[in-house]
Amino acid sequence: MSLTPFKVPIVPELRKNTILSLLAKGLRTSERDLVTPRIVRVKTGVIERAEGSAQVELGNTKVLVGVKTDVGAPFRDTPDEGVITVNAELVPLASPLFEPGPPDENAIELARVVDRSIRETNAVDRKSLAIIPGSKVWVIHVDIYVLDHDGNLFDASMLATMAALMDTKLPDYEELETGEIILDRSKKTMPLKINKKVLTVNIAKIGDYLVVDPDLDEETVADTRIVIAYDEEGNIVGIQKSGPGAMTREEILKAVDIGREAVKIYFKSLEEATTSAE
Amino acid sequence: MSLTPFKVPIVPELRKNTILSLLAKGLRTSERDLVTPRIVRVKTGVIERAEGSAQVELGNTKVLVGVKTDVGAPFRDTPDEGVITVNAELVPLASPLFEPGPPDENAIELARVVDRSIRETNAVDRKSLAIIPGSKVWVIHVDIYVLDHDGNLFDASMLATMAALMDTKLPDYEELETGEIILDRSKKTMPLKINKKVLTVNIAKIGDYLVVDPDLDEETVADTRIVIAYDEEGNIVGIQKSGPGAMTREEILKAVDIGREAVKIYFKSLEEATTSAE
Amino acid sequence: MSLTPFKVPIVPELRKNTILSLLAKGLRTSERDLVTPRIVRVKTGVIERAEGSAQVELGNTKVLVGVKTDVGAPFRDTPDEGVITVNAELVPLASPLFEPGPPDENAIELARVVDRSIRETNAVDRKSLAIIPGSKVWVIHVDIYVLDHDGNLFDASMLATMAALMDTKLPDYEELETGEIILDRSKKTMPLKINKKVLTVNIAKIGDYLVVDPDLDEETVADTRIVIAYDEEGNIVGIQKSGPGAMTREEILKAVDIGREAVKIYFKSLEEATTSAE
Amino acid sequence: MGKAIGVKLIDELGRRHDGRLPDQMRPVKMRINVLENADGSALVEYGRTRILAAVYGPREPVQKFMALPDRALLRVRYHMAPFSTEERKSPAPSRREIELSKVIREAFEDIILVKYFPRTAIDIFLEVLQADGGTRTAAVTAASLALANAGIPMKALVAGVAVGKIEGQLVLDVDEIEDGSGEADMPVAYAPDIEKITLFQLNGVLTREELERGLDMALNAIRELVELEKRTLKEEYVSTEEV
Amino acid sequence: MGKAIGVKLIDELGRRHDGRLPDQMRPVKMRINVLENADGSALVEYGRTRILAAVYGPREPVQKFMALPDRALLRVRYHMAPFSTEERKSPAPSRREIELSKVIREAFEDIILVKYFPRTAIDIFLEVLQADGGTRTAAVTAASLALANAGIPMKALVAGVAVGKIEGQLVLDVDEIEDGSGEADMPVAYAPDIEKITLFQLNGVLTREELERGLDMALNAIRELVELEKRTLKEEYVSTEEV
Amino acid sequence: MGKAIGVKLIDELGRRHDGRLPDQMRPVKMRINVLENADGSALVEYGRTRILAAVYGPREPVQKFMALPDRALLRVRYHMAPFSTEERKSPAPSRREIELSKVIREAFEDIILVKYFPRTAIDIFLEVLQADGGTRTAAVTAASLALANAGIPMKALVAGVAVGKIEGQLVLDVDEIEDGSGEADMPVAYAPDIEKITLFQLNGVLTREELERGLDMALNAIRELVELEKRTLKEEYVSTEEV
Repeated sequence: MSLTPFKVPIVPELRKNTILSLLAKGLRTSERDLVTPRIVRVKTGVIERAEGSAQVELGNTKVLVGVKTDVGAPFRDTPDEGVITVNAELVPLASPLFEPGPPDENAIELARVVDRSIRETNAVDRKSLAIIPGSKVWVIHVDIYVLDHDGNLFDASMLATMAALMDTKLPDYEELETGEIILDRSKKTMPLKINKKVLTVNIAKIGDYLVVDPDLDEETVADTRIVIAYDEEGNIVGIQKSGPGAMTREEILKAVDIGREAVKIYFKSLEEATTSAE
Repeated sequence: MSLTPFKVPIVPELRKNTILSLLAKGLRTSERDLVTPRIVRVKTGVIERAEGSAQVELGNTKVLVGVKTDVGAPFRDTPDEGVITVNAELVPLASPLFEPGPPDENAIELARVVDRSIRETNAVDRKSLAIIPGSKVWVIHVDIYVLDHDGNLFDASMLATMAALMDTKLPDYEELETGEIILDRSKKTMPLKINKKVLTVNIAKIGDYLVVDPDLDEETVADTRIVIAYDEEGNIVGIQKSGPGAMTREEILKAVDIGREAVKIYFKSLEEATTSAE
Repeated sequence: MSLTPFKVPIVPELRKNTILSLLAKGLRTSERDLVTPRIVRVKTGVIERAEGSAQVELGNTKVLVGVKTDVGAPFRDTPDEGVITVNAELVPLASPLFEPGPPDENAIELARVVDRSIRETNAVDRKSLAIIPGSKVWVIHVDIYVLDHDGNLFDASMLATMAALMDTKLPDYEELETGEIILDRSKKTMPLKINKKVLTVNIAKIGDYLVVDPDLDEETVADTRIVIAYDEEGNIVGIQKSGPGAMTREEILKAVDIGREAVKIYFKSLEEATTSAE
Repeated sequence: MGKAIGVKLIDELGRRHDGRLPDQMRPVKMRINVLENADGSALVEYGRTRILAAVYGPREPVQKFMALPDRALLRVRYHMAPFSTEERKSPAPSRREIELSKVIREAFEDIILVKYFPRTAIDIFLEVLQADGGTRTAAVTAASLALANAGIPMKALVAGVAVGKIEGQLVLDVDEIEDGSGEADMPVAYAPDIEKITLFQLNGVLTREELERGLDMALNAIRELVELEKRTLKEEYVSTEEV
Repeated sequence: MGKAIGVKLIDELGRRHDGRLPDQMRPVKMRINVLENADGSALVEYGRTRILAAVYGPREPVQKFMALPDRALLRVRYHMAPFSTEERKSPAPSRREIELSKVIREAFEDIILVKYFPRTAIDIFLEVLQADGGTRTAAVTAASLALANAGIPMKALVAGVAVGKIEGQLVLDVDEIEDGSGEADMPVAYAPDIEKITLFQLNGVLTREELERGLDMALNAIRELVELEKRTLKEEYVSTEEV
Repeated sequence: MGKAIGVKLIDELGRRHDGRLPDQMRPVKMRINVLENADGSALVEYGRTRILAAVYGPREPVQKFMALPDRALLRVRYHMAPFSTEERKSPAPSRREIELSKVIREAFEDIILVKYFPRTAIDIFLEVLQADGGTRTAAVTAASLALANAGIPMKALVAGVAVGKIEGQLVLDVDEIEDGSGEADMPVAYAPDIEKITLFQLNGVLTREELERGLDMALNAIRELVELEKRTLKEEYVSTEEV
């Protein structure tokens, strides 16, 4: 069941007015224009013992993603494909708004949006994750860990996930005569096969303005938000309207166009981080 | 743990007095005598994609039962028998008294009373549900879904369950050389083997009166209730005193006799629905 | 997550003063000196249908331990060893402080302290619990059931666990050609192989005093507590500081020495119970 | 459940597998004041079936919003110890335990004088220490004793027993072996002093005539059980083996 | 998910596997007042997809601390009956159901005039009785009808439909077979009278041009669906099969 | 657990598998102010073991009924990230995490001046980002720093370290490989300025003499760790590798 959040901070009307009057001048409280994300920092390999990892800072928002791998059974309808799971934890360390407990609807939505972006584009080649087709495949666990929440967890999580997957190397293994697979996690050599890179752009509608990468203040006063996933060719590979409120047809199409430009900045950060890491 | 319900509607004393003074004249608020159930409507095949289904209306009480089937392992102590599970959901759509969440004690009691009536009489021939005795058997899931609650969920659920089981056809299947069973749910041909038809009659004690098929108002003011299951020969195949309060020896025996007559009305509705459906 | 208990009975300052002024004279409310446990009663074989059992009374504290056995798979990293699990239930029957529900942090700590004492010393020979090394081993379930809580659940539970394990006899079994193991629980003949006997001594620090086997009043006013496990040779085989508060280096070392004497009393009770039971 | 196939459960002389006659109870033991913390407590045994009962209250409800303005809130937990059964039982409450907690609570709602204690809670905690058939009815007996021991005012004492049908014959106080291969099991709880049946279930098939005969068999036995309860409340401990 | 490999889902004449044209809805049925207890209710069918909606409220929130000082609390539960799917669905809420409950709630937060009812709760309960694709959008339609049936004031009626891409072509109102082998699925909810899109998702890959075209296909269909809603609110029952 | 069978963990020169001497810590890093939202935060590393700590409070308790009239409520969560361990750890709290949350909370109950803040809550959230032995003691160190960073008044700073026994020898600050094949593991937390041991556990077997020697080894190391804490609170970042 989903409930109207009843513990959100109430944003003073004044704050909203300030934000709106800045937007009318093309400005934002964080000193950037409407279509530019905050400063992005991507770092891979931050958890040495994980098979892959990345930390992303998007302004003051900080997200850590770790990838662990295991050997398991494939799904019955895709016997020759590996399995990828995405889980998100909004740990209470990250915000006074988060409480300990199982993932709530926000964490689940976050994980599922990231999951679909990867899955629908076959971003990670799942066929290459079969070890013994029909019985043993790689299971890739992507765990999104939010460390500091200052808005726009979507883009930060997607970027960290993509970077962590690109950072991932599968452990060496030995196949016993019994068919059992023995992992040697001390040696990780085989990188994941990445078919496609996918990132999202989160755009908030505040009054009549569309702003890229809203910070927490902006999210709180926003009328609604839309998260759009793109591949490197600019195809639209996933969308989620998130948050109460509505948009017009024209606003959606405009957001798609704004996002397609903005995502290039994220792709650039991703590329710098993943090539510098080599 | 079981608690005295602390959120039940409090029935005004006046209401109880009205009901009692009518009963003294042999009448009820729903314009029927003490031993006659409300109008019963039974319809099978209401969920086309399920293997079996039925909807029952008992006055304003409405219950939907769907049957799904699967292939699984038998219980260890009955290796050559299929498995039947009964589950009841009191979904919040059905009553302001129901809240979302896992089945509470009322839902569990309802499911278990229905389950025992079927199980103890071997109403569904469980031996005929073995596919490969000892390893693969049919698992029959009976899901009771209460849609509108105006009292006497027991009789409505039992009737809908029986009708849905009689409506059920197992999917075709293929046995692979590996012993695996592949279902083809697009073809359902093989009906369940029904050994016995079983229905219940719920009788409320209000003051010194015993009334068949109490509606919600009557249940709320009742001193206690007894639910008695019968087969078509009039054998008693299950009983549950339900609700706080007590009965005398004589009241129980009288209830058994009243119920044996009343159940014939239910059996007639069941027969009409299941033969007309052919 | 762990919270400061917010429903503990508040001990009147007066009570604490009484306890402290008695301690100053070397006395306790239960009429014993600081280093002597309350009267201990150990009885084995109290649950005839269990594979092993024991009831311990330590003053008014009463703990029942039952041992059940099963056949299961070994852990992957110890394929030729049996499995021992320890679980503790603080059932609401035992104290107005206990509420129904899954084990809380106190129950979990209690079980884990007992578990470690057994595990780290290999008190039960786990290798002797392999039936078919690598695939079928004995699983020993130790269930601690607190029946009456008047302080010091640790020592009572440890003593009852040790006595119940010494009382345990594995059921006879038959190995089928398929490798399946069929138990015959009506015959229990094979005792567990006990490598080492281990018991704990719980010592409370109240003001500047260290007292052995605190009762509930003493635990409630105690500054902190330390639970020390010993084997029969007087080795220290486990320690847990439990409860808020701190100790000095000297207090810990003193507690270790006091406990080593006190544990002999417990060992004597254990021996009497387990030899008389033969 | 150890369904013993092919084993005769009643011999040609009408004796049951443990030597009892059809209308004979297993040895019964009752003891009160067995726990220190509880306001009332009792230990009841029917043969190897052993139930420990504790009663707390009337006391303030743990969650205050549950308090009822005109009566005491009754809370009942029927729970099986993990070691009470043939195979270890998970301590998490099963669907069966949830149902039995409900029917046992309902067996006492109209017996305890709950109107005397508005805004309070009365808690009955029942632990099955060893299960060998008839646990719910022995639990009712134990609860009745523990309530009386706690000084909770009741309209009357209650006791319970199950009647079964095995190999076509009605038998009193079925144990696990009999239950496992029986054709019917009918647990009954009854307050003889006010002639009220407060718990009544039937699993299995009976004719109208068998039902009546079985019910009377149960009520007769319960009258004796309540007499034992009364003696126990005076003497603290009673055993039919010693009689 | 019944991914039918090798089966053509659109024939050379542009007809879909069930004979529909690309921009054609399945037969739609709408009915209100289908439940007695709920303050408003509706049954909506898109082909074999069947959704039952109930609305309760404005009423006091079950948990009072959740009450909002300046508006009604909205609670939405999208739930699938265990028998609604090909393989039995566990009744425990799945991650998918939790997400869909959220996006459907958010589709109505700005539509219902929640400011009129401070300190109350409005509950929308949606049960998928049979699932054959498009359940979340049919659920939005059913919720809109049930809200109107309950007399809850709204800025406008809302309806939903999904557009899919299969075999390179955009198609309206995808069913389960089409969804299973489709390249994209785009559920949309829209309130035509105020021109607001209140739910919007895309799973799969579309070009900018396809997105715009698909969106317009959805909005056109929704305009008709909302007209059907209006007729249903007058006539209680409407079916496009009968038209 | 990577129990390396047959591998010598201490060589003939007394060097451990990573080259350390028996009483030598792994390289230690401490940093404060690592998070924006928390009132205080710290990142602590002992070798590859890495703990992130956040402190919130004193603030109103989330559930008001938990507020204590005479002191602050302390809430501590020790939690492992799913990717922190060799095999993925389920994010649901394990029994081990529940116990460690308790012992860490108890390590601070008497250190924080909780009487200064009645009716409030102080929350300590500890995330194990990477686990390589000694996580609970490094977590205590991180908590101490985060508390100080949040300006919560304490009687003294606390730090923790574990002493192990491997191949018959006492060693400081055991890592996972050593722990996996060790004979004993003794985590200790200590506040040197007031000479109080606030956390103390022993898993495994020690003689009386070893216990005393091991304890002193731990206390000595903790004195140095608390000095590092003090430097960190001044300089924001300290690393023993740089020294």
